[in-house]
Amino acid sequence: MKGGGTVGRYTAGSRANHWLTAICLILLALSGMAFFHPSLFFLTDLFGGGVWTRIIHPWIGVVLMLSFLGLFLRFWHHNLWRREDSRWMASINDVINNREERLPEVGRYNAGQKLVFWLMSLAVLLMFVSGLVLWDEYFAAYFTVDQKRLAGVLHAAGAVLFCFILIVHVYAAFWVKGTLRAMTRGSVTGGWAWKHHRKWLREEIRTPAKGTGD
Amino acid sequence: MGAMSVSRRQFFRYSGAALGASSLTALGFSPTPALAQVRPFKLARTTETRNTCPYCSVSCGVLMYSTGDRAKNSRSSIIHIEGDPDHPVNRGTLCPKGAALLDFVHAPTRLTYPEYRAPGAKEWKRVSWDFALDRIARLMKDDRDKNFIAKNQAGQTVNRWTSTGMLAASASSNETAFLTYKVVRSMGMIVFDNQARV
Amino acid sequence: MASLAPTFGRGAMTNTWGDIKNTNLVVIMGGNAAEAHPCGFKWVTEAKAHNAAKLLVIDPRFTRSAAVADLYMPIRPGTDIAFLGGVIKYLLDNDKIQKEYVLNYTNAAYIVKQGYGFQEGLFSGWNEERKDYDRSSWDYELDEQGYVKIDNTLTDPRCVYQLMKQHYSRYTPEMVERICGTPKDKFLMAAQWMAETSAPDKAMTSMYALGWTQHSKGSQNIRAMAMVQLLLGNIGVAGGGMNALRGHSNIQGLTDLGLMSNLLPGYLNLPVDAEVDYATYIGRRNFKPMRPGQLSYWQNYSKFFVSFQKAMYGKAATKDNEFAYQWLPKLDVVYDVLRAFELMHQGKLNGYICQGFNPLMSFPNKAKLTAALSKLKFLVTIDPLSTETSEFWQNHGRYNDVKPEDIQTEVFRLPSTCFAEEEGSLTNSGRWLQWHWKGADAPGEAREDIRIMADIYRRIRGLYAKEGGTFADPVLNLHWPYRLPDEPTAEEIARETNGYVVESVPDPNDPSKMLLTAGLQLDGFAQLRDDGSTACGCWIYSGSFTERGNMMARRDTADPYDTGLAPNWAWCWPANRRVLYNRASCDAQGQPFNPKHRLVWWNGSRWTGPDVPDFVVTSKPSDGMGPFIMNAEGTARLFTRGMLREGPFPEHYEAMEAPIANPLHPKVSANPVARVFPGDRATFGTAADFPYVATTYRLTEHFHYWSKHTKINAILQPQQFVEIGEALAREKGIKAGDWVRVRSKRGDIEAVAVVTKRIKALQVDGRTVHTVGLPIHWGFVGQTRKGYATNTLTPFVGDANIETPEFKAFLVNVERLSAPSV
Amino acid sequence: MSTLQSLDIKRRSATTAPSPSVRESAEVAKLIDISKCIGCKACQAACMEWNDLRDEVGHNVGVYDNPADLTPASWTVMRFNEIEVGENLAWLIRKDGCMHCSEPGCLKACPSPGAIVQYANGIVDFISENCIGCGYCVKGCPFNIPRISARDQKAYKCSLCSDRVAVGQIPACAKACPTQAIYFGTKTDMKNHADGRLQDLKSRGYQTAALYDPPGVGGTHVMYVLPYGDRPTDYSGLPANPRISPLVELWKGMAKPVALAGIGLAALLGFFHYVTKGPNEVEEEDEEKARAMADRENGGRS
Repeated sequence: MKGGGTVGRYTAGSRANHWLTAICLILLALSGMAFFHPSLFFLTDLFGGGVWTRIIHPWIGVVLMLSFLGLFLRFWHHNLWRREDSRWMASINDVINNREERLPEVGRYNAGQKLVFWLMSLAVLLMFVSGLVLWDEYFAAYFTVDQKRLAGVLHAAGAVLFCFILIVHVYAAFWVKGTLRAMTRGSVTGGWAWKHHRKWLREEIRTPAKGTGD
Repeated sequence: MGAMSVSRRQFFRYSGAALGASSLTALGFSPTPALAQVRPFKLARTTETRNTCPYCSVSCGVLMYSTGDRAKNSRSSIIHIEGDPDHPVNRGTLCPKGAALLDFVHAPTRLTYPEYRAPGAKEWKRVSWDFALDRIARLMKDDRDKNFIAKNQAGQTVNRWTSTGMLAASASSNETAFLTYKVVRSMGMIVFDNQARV
Repeated sequence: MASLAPTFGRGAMTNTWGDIKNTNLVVIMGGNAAEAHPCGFKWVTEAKAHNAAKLLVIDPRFTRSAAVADLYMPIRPGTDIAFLGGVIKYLLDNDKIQKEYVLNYTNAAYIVKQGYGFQEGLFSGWNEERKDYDRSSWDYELDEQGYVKIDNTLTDPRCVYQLMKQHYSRYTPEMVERICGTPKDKFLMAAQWMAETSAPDKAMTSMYALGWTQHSKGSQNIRAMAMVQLLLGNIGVAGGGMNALRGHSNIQGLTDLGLMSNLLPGYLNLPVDAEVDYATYIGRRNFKPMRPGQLSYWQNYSKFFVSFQKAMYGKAATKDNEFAYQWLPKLDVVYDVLRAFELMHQGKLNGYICQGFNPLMSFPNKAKLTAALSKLKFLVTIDPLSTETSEFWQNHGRYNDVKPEDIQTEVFRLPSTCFAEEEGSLTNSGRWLQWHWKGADAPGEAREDIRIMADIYRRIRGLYAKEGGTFADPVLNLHWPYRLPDEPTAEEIARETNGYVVESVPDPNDPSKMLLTAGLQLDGFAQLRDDGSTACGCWIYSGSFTERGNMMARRDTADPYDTGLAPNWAWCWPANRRVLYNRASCDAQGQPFNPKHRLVWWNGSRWTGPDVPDFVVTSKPSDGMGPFIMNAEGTARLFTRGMLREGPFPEHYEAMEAPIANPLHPKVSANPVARVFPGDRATFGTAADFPYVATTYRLTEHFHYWSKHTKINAILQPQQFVEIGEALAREKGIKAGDWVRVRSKRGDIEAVAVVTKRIKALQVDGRTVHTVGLPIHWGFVGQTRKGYATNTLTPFVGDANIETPEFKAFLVNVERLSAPSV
Repeated sequence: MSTLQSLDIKRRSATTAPSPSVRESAEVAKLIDISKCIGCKACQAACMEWNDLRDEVGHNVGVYDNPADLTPASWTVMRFNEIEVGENLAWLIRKDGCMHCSEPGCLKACPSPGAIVQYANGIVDFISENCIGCGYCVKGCPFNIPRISARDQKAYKCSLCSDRVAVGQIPACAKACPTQAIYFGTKTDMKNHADGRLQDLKSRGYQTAALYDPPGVGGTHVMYVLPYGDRPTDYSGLPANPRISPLVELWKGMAKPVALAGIGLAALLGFFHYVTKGPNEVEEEDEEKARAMADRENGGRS
């Protein structure tokens, strides 16, 4: 914890990696939603029309996959499930009602964040694989039409899952004030850490070398 | 065509406003894409000519459609051939050969100028009609003059020419055939046949 | 056609396409109408759909015609006469003939000369030395007035009926199965179906094509069916007939116009050496009626001939010079295409002109053809397309393995227009002359055939005029009445073919009137005269372009009696009669046998009906004139006298290359008088080396060697293949899509194998016979993938009468290849 | 030349609002009578010629079928199959191509507005300029018809010659067919005609002859008369009971609005959570507690 009362949470690399992933996801969501429902087809104009959207969307998916892989490798070990995570989950009502004082002490990530992480990882994998099966321009010959139909359903289901996670993720960042700066400036205030991730704050204080986060 | 694509593009002009619209769109506002429009009927102003399929002896009636209206400055090109519905035999139908006659008319292997192959040569040489026909006439006359048989061994007048022969076309018109007959027989040619035997 | 004329009097499809809808039974044998004539086949489907007709297909292969047939049966290639002989026996044994018809309209009752006989495969008169027949015994017994003796009870053992019965007594159903491989029960079913049409109000139509003609006994194949049809009373009736489905769009026209070695236009004959003058020539052609009261229309031969000569030589043909009779070449032998290439091969032909013809692909034994063409001094090809023949000297790898430097032939390739770029008329299979119009200009420098031929002639004539030369008179005096001598128009020539009046002829009954007025077009051949006052290029075409205009350009679709004849559409020879011999559709009293499908009838004062009566319209039924007016007998011939070289009745002979010896008479196995040149005997294979029967054919996706130039057809059938039955494929380890080599004594080809259930192995004479199918359409120029000329394999042997090569039955061997050689 | 609007549209792909459809027109149908078909491929030739399509010159792969399959440039192909029925051989030849379903799976699957339309006369047409080339139509089709072009990545199939039908002509294939195996008219007329054909076939011993107008896709505007009506799959794999795949139904059906509503609801929930529960903010006392913790842990090192 620095003298200014802040704690380093994410390195510049992590932040860039996160935002690349985020941009990809937003673009994928916009372009994907365009195909998902006719009422959103107008979104293809953001990408230069339907054909360009169809061409770009899978390539963004490839970038996302690589980018997300980076995030995964950086953070997977912080997201291993611990006993207190289950207790935290059991008290989800308190989380929603801003009664954090009733929750167990949280490490670097709380159970909700971990859930987002794993669901996100699962969704990315699902979207990537099903997307590949649907990517006719290059892979039409490798899959049967029934496999493609299944892929279509899974891709759509995955997309919905993605949207839910994204809403939770973004809303959480907006709702829990002081969170956003972790991904913009790389650091959080001590108070934020004390309130939401006390266990992590303690560890950070004990091993200050790590204080820039990762 | 051109005019149509412009007007279709006009339909696409839902432009920047749509870009700004966000959640409203999800509630049901939908942009207007081009409405369905079938391909324009491609024969609308072509010139129709009646003909007969040149293949088999059913001799189906065909209608040939060509571009242009035969104005002085337009060179017609046949763009479509289909069956003549008035024809009592084919009643507008055609077989796979007849239905593909257009590709016969425009076959890349259509010949467009006279060619000559000299003895022993490996390639064709483009020549003029005059060169080809003069040479053919000369070769034919010389052969006839040399080999014409006026009398047989028994002394009977036979007046035949057996050293040059001809195969006539089984798809040429009766008029071509009769003119060919006159030319060939007047020279006494007798090695003369057509496709009827095969 | 050389079999229909001896039987009925004219060599042409008797009925017409649209009339097929009136039939009760369609028999497709010796052809494959669905594939080769799909739009004509339409009328078969119409007959099935609207006249409850049945379709019977008899073919070595289960064809696309068979795919929609009610009954299909296989037959070994080259055994049609055995099958049809069996049918004749069935009809006679079961008395399933149309008796009134057979008695009145055929020569069944005619008495045949003593001396005629048949033994051990040979008819009487065989000369072993000349390998030919003396045909004088194949004729009728005449009475004192020169008329044929007849026995209307049909019991005289020398009458045609009894001789026929005796001749076909050997063709039992068991023998049919033994020779043809067709299961006996199937054969009997076919015979029974045909027999049902012996009822006077039932008709059967025979649709055939090259499946019958391309045999060493092709004419007799057709004869056999013609006899069946006569016994059933199916000639001249609606929905009946012998429907020769001609291959090319104007093969009928070219034959009508006599573009054959031995013909003059309108089926007149070129004189032979012995006919030293006009009197001798015409004296042999008096066509005196052989029965009382018969028309014997060929009696007018001299009118047709003289009018033709006037069309040829105009003013130069006069009574004094025998109407230029001596300007006609005289025949010593028939110079058919096989002989032409034989002469070429012997180095006896110096020049050859191929107008729209690709003989290198069309005639048998490509190796021989290439050798023959290489001996020419010059070759001229006139074609809209690049042909293999024009490039016979070019090396195309294995497909045409020649050394150009060794070939000294000068070759000219002249581009002509195609159908779309010219006008004129074509004669279809049903004898309709139809006019067509020009739709666009020819590409590049291509010129119309008429102009090319005119130009060649004009240049040669110019040389004769300038330099003189051998026998220049006919060349210099050829009648050339065209406004632009270098560019005659189709219309000018059409008028000439129809004929016109040269000198006015006053009406003998009223000298103030003219019977014929000089300069006018003739109305029809009835106006022709043999005194030089009329000119007519082709007498049977007279009526096609009259003072009323171009009759061939008529487009009236009306068909008031729903006969399918469309009588005012275009124009039909002879005299716009759509169904030949249509008088035979009525009984002796002149009333239609089948009131439902009437063509003509006697209305008490004249013959009338939807068709133009093929008869003297005022001849009362009681006059007894026969319906076959071109025949001197007035009847059709079950027994053809000496008109065909093999004999008066069709007899089964094996193909020149056959898997078995003829079970009927093994010593005379093949046709003894087939056209074989001595040098070719060595190129025939035997069953020991070449155990499988091969047959060549067309596919519906292609037309001979033209459509491979068109992209669409190339897409539809892109690559050469051969068809092999499943049994043979199993034996040889061949799977669909494998490469195979097919070899005959004359060469070999490689192609992809199509393995099929549609070609069955047959049990023939106690052994299994496999058939290999060889589609013909590939070559080394065009849009399809390159392929071999199928005629690399075929034997150089022809029919005895019309010299058609035997493409439908010969022997090959087959082997599997791991990959093609090229 | 341009029609500024078309009033005969029954359905458009990816369009939720109703299409202009006030103009009435009779439903048309193409009846393919297999009992009359001779497999001559005139329909294929006429189709290529009229639609200005030229496929590759292919290879023979051991069968008569050529081209071997439908392609972007071959909108119809003949499929040949040899079967034995009792002791007799049957050569079943089927003209394959778009069936113009009343409930088209392609249209259902298509995400691009107006890329696939169904006219009031029943023709299902691909409007290629709206096609984005995603290939969803391929997945939606129960008959395996649309093909994506490698050249322009757009989907192609038979248009039932909508351009000809629009001016009162019949499709090129139907016009060419030499044996009236392809017949074209109103759907009612075609069904009546088929009745007559079935009677004829039954009289010739084809007891199971049937009309193929599969109800699973709401009927089709291309129908077959099948001589062996009880075994459609013998006709080179004609599906016995075609319907839009349940997966596609799920993917393109109710799932979409439900999911969309779900997502909207989730966003809304967030919004109401925020306005009811307020933000989760860090107070100054939290900062102090953090500093206290730091001091405690580090013993004032920082």
